[in-house]
Amino acid sequence: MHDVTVVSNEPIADGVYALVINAPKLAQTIKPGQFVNIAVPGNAMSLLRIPLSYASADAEAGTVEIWYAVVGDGTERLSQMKPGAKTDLLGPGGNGWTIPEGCRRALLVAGGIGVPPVLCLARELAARGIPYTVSIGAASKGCLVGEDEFEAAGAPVISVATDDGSYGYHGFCTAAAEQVLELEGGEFDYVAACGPEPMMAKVAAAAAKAGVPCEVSLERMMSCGFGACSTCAVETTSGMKGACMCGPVFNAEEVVW
Amino acid sequence: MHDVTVVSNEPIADGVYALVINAPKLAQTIKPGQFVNIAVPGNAMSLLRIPLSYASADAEAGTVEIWYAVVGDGTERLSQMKPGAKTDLLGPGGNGWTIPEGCRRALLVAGGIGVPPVLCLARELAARGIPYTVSIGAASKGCLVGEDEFEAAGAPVISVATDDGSYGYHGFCTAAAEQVLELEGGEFDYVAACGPEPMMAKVAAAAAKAGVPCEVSLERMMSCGFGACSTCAVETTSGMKGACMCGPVFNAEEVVW
Amino acid sequence: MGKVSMAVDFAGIKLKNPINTAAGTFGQGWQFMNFMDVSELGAITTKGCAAEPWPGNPKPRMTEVPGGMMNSVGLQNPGVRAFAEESGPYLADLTDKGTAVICQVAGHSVEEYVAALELFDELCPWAAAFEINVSCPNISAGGAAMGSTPEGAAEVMRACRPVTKKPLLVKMAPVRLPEIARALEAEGADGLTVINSIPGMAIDVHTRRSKISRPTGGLSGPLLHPIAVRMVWEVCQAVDIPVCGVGGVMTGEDAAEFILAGATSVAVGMASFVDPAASVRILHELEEWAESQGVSSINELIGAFEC
Amino acid sequence: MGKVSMAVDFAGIKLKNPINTAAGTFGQGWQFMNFMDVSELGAITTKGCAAEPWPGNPKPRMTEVPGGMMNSVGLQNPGVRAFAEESGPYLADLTDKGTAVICQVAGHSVEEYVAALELFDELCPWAAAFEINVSCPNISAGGAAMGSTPEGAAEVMRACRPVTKKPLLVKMAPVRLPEIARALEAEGADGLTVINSIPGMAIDVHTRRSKISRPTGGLSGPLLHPIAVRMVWEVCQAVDIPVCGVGGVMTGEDAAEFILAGATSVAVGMASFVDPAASVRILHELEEWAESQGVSSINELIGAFEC
Ligand SMILES: Cc1cc2nc3c(=O)[nH]c(=O)nc-3n(C[C@H](O)[C@H](O)[C@H](O)COP(=O)(O)OP(=O)(O)OC[C@H]3O[C@@H](n4cnc5c(N)ncnc54)[C@H](O)[C@@H]3O)c2cc1C
Ligand SMILES: Cc1cc2nc3c(=O)[nH]c(=O)nc-3n(C[C@H](O)[C@H](O)[C@H](O)COP(=O)(O)OP(=O)(O)OC[C@H]3O[C@@H](n4cnc5c(N)ncnc54)[C@H](O)[C@@H]3O)c2cc1C
Ligand SMILES: Cc1cc2nc3c(=O)[nH]c(=O)nc-3n(C[C@H](O)[C@H](O)[C@H](O)COP(=O)(O)O)c2cc1C
Ligand SMILES: Cc1cc2nc3c(=O)[nH]c(=O)nc-3n(C[C@H](O)[C@H](O)[C@H](O)COP(=O)(O)O)c2cc1C
Ligand code: FES
Ligand code: FES
Repeated sequence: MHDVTVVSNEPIADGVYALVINAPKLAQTIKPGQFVNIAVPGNAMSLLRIPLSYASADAEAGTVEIWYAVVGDGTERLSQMKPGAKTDLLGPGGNGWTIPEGCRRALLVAGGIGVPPVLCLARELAARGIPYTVSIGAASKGCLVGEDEFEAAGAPVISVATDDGSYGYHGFCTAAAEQVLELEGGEFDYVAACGPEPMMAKVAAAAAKAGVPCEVSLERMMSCGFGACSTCAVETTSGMKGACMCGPVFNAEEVVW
Repeated sequence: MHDVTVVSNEPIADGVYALVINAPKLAQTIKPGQFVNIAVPGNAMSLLRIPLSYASADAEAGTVEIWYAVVGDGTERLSQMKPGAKTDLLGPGGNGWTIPEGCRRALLVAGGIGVPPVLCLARELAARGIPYTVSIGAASKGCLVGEDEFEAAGAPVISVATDDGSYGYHGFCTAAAEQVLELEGGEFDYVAACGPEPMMAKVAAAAAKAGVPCEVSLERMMSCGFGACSTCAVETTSGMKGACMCGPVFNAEEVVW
Repeated sequence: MGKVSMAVDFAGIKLKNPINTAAGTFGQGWQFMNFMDVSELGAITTKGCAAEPWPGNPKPRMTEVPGGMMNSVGLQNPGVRAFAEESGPYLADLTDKGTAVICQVAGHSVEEYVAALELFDELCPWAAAFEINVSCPNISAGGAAMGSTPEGAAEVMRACRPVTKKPLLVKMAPVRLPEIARALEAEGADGLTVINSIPGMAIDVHTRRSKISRPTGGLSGPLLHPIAVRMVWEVCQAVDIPVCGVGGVMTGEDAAEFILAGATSVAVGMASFVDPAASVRILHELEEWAESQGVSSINELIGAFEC
Repeated sequence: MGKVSMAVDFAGIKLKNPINTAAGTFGQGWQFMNFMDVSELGAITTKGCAAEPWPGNPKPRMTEVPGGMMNSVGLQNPGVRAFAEESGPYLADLTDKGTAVICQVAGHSVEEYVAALELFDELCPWAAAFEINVSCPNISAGGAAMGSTPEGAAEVMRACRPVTKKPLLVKMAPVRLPEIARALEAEGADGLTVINSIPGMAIDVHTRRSKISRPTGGLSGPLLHPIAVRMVWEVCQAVDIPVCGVGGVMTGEDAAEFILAGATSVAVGMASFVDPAASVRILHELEEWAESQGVSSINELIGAFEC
C-alpha cells in the first residue's frame, strides 16, 4: 500500500487523461507491464479500486505517470482529482513484459488506451538498445495517444491507424502489424500487444503464423488485484490463471481466445 | 423545491453551526415553527434529506438562517458546505406556532438545539408587541446558543441553565419554567417549548397544571417531510398524526407523551 | 411525448405508461401535487389500508442505512371509509385524467383482507385495481406472516378473489417467489408486484438496541435493486401473469432493468422521498431509453433481456 | 492488546478473537502477508475447494453495484490435492501461530462433498474445522441449488458428518434460514456461517445483457449488511449451535452488530478487497468497542442485543 499525492492530472486527448502521482517507492520498483490498483474517493456507493497500467516512472523524481480513459463513474471521479489530492494504491501488481533473451528486434502493437504499457516497454527496449517498430491505433484522431512519445523514445513509428480514418491509415492497427509479420516476420524475435481483446487475438495469430514469440496484456474485471478473489481469471491452455498475479501480461500462445 | 446557495456556514458554539442560505421565496413565506427538508450532498450511501427548523428569515435580503448541531454524518457533511455551495430543499414544511388571540404574555422554553424555532417565535412575539419571558438550557456553557439573540429580540431572559452547571443555573431549564408557572402562571396566556422530549413533557405538565395553553415542537425521524410516508407519526389523543404535516408544532394537551 | 408508444396492458388495466408508485411511498397521491403533474404517471398505488383504522408502530419508525432506509411504519392507516372520504375526490379526478389508481388492501387475517376489499370495492368505484399486501414485514399478524408460504398466500387470494370483479394484484414478500407466484396465479391473481421491502436489522452498538422501535424493519432503496431485479426475473419466468417491478428504482435505467427482466410496469418507491418528482423524471428517462433502443413500443422491450 | 478478553469458543474451536475471513475473499491467506500480520486474526476461512479442480465460470466474473459488488466466480479451485500442496505449508504455520484455519468444502453433489471432505481430512491435518458450502449462488449443481431447502441441506450434512471428527460448519444461503438451520443442527452441524452472497442481477440496458457472464451473480458488500444482521439474529434464535456472521462488514461497529445479534464470530469479506488490511483494522475496532462497553470478555456481548 502506497499513500500517493496527485502532482498533475490533465487531459491529453479526447477523454484521455495523464495522471502524475508522487510515489517514490513505487517509482523505483514498478516494471513495464505491471499495474497499480488505485482508490478513487468521492462515491461511497462505489467501493472497489481501479486497476491501471502506467505509462512511465521517474525513479529520481519519485513520480509515476498513468494514462487513463474516462469510461465510467470511477475514471470520471479520477479525472476530477486535483493536484495535491491524496489517495492510496496497491502495487506494483502482476508480472510485466518478458523481453526474450537476445532479442534482436521487437514489434509493438498498441490500440486505444492499450498504449501506456506498450510505451513503458518501448522505453525499456530503447534503454537496452533493442530496436523496435510500433503500430498504434485509436478510434479517431482526437483520442489517439502516444505518437509523440513513441517517436521520442526512439522508434520509427511504422504506422498509425484510426478506425474512422480521421488520421493515418483508415482501419485497425493490426493491419500494419499483420503485414509486417507476414513480409518480414523473420526479423523479429518478440511481439508485444495491448488493446482491445479481438485486436490482440489477431496480432497473436499473425505472430504465431510467423513463428515469433508474442506477449499480450489482458484486462479483466478485478476485485482485489492481488490474487485473493479469482474474479480476474484468464482461460489458458494450462487452466485458469489470474490476470492480476500471473498476468496481466501473458504469453499469447497460452491464451485461449 | 427551492434551489439554494450557501451564504455562510460558521460554528457558533461547540458542535453548533449557523448556516445562512440564499432562498428568496422561502424567506418570504416561511413562518416561525415551520421547517425545511434539505439535501446534503457528498455521501452517495446517504440519500434522505435532513429536516431543520430555522432561526430567522430575512425577506428583504432573501436569506434564511438555520442553526444546527453536528450529530452524525449528514450534519457533519452539512458543516463542510462552503459559501457558494449549491443544494436544494423542500419547504416551508408543516405548521408553525399558533399564538393565541389576545395573548398578554408568553413563556418560552428552549433546550439545546431546540432554541432556533423558539427564537423565531420570540421575534414574532416582539414584532406583535407581546411581552414574553424565556428560559433556555444547554448541556454546558460551550454549546449554549441563543442567549444574545433572545436579549436582542427584547426578552428579559429569566434564566439560563446548563446540565453541568458550567454557566447559569446548574440543572435543567425546565426548573425555572416550572417555578414561574407555579408562582405566576396566571400572567401567561401561552407557553411554547422546544428541546428534548422529556423536557417538553415536563413543561407541558407544568403548563397544564397552571391552566396555560402550551405548544411544543416535536422531532421525529422523517423520510419525506411532506406527508407521504407516515414515518414521522406522533401519538395524539385523537390518533396518530404526522409531525411533518400536522406538526412539528402540536398543542401539548393533544400529545400522548 | 416521444415517438415510442409507452402504453402497456397491466393485468387488464390499460396504463398510458409503465410507471407506477410503490405503496406507502406516495401517500394518496395528492401529497405530490405541488411537486409534479401526478397525472403524467401510468398508475399510482395508494398506501395499504385496512377495513378499520390501524395506529401503526411506536416511534422511531425509520432509520437510514447505507444505500437505503429501513422503516417500521406498520401500515398505519385511517381505514377504508376515511380513506375513501378524504382521498376519493382527488383519486377519482386522477382516474378521469387517465392515471390508474391501484388501492392497496391490508389485513391481519383472511377475514380482515376480505372485509377491507369489500369496502374498497363498494366505496372506491374509481379504483382501477386492488393490490393485496401479503408482504408487510412490520406487522405481527397478516402481511409477510401470511404471504411467506405458498399456502398462506394462496389462502388469502382464494378468499379475496370472489369479492371483486376488478383486477387483483398481490404485493409479494422477497421469499420463495417462484413457488408463491405460481400458487397466486393458480388462485386467480391478475398481476404480481415484486418486491416488498426486505426485512433488515440495524443495531445501535452503544445502546445495544434497535435503531427503530421493533427489532427488524423493512429495507428500501438502491441497496435492494439488484436483488429485486433478480426476483422479478425469476417470477416472470415462473408465471404468465404480468409483474410490476419494485425496489430501488432511482433512474430510468433502473426501471429499464425491470422491464428487460420481464416487468410490465415499474413502481418508484423511496426515490420519491429524495426527490418528490422522481417518478416523472424516471418516466421521461425510461422513455428516452426506449427511444434509444429503436423500438416503436415499450412492449417490445418487456422481457427483452438476453441470457 | 486491550483489557477485554477477546477469546471465544466457536463450534469447539478456540479462537483468540472472533474475527474470521469470508471464504473466497481471502484467497488462502498468504495473499495478505505483505499487507498485515494474518496471524492476528482469530481464524481464516479458505476459498471453497472441491475434490477435483474446477475451472469456474467464463468472464466477466464481476461487476460493481451501488454499495457492493456482484461476482460469478463459480468456485474456481485447484482441487484439494493441489490446494494442500500449494498452501499447506503456509496454513500449517499460521495454525502454529494460533490462527485457526477453516477450509471450505465445495461439491456438485452429495458424493462430491464427501469426496472433498475425505481428502481435506486426510491432507490438511492442520485444519481447525471444515466449512461445507451449500450456498454458492454461481454454480448450476451443488451449492445453493442443494442448500436452499431443509431437506437438501440436511442430506449433505448427513453424508458429511461421519467423514471427519473435526468440527463441521455450514455456509448458509440467505433463504429459509431458521428452518434450514434447525435441520442442519439436527444432523450434527457444529456451527453455521450466515450468510453467503445474495443472488442479484445487473443488466446493461444498452446491450440488454447481463453485466457478468451468467444472468445472475452473488452480491457482496455493505448493501447486504442489514439483511445479514437480521438473518444472523433469526438463526441465533432458532438454534443453539454458534454462528459466524458474514455480510458487508466494513468496520468494527458492523462486526459488533453481528456479535450483539448473537454471532460468536464474524467474517470479513469484500472489505479485504477495498483495504487488504481491513480484517485486522476491524479486529482492533471491535476490541475498542468491547472496551467501551465495560465488559471483561467479548463473550458478555454475544447476543446482548436488547429487544
Ligand atoms: C491490469 C489492468 C490495467 C489497466 N490499465 C488501464 C490503463 O492504463 N488505462 C486505462 O484507461 N484503463 C486501464 N484499465 C481499465 C480500467 O481499469 C477501467 O477502464 C476502469 O476500471 C473503469 O472504471 P470506471 O468506474 O470508470 O468504469 P465502469 O463504470 O466501472 O465501467 C465502464 C467500462 O469499463 C469496463 N471496466 C470496468 N472495470 C474494469 C476493469 N477492472 N478491467 C477492465 N475493464 C473494466 C466495464 O466493463 C465497462 O465497460 C486497466 C485494467 C486492468 C485490469
Ligand atoms: C422538524 C424537525 C426540525 C429539526 N430542526 C433542527 C434544527 O433546527 N437544528 C438541528 O440541529 N436539528 C434539527 N432537527 C434534527 C435533525 O434533523 C437531525 O439532527 C439530523 O437529521 C441528524 O442527521 P445526521 O445525519 O447528522 O445524524 P444521524 O447520523 O442520522 O443521526 C444522529 C442522531 O440524530 C437523530 N436523528 C437523525 N435524523 C433525525 C430526524 N429526522 N429527526 C430527529 N432526530 C434525528 C438520530 O436518531 C441519531 O440519534 C430537526 C428535526 C426535525 C424532525
Ligand atoms: C415508509 C415506507 C412505507 C411503506 N409502506 C408500504 C405499504 O403500505 N405497503 C406495501 O406493500 N409496501 C410498503 N412499502 C414498501 C414499498 O412499497 C416498496 O416495496 C419498497 O420500499 C421497495 O421499493 P423502493 O426501494 O423503491 O422503495 C413501504 C416502504 C416505505 C419506505
Ligand atoms: C469474489 C468472491 C468470491 C466468493 N467465494 C466464495 C466461496 O468460495 N465460498 C463461499 O462460501 N462464499 C464465497 N463468497 C461469499 C463470501 O464469503 C461472503 O459470504 C459474501 O461476500 C458476503 O460477505 P461480504 O459482504 O463481507 O463480502 C465469495 C464472495 C466474493 C465477493
Ligand atoms: S483481481 Fe482478485 S484474484 Fe485477481
Ligand atoms: S415525514 Fe413522511 S409523512 Fe411525515
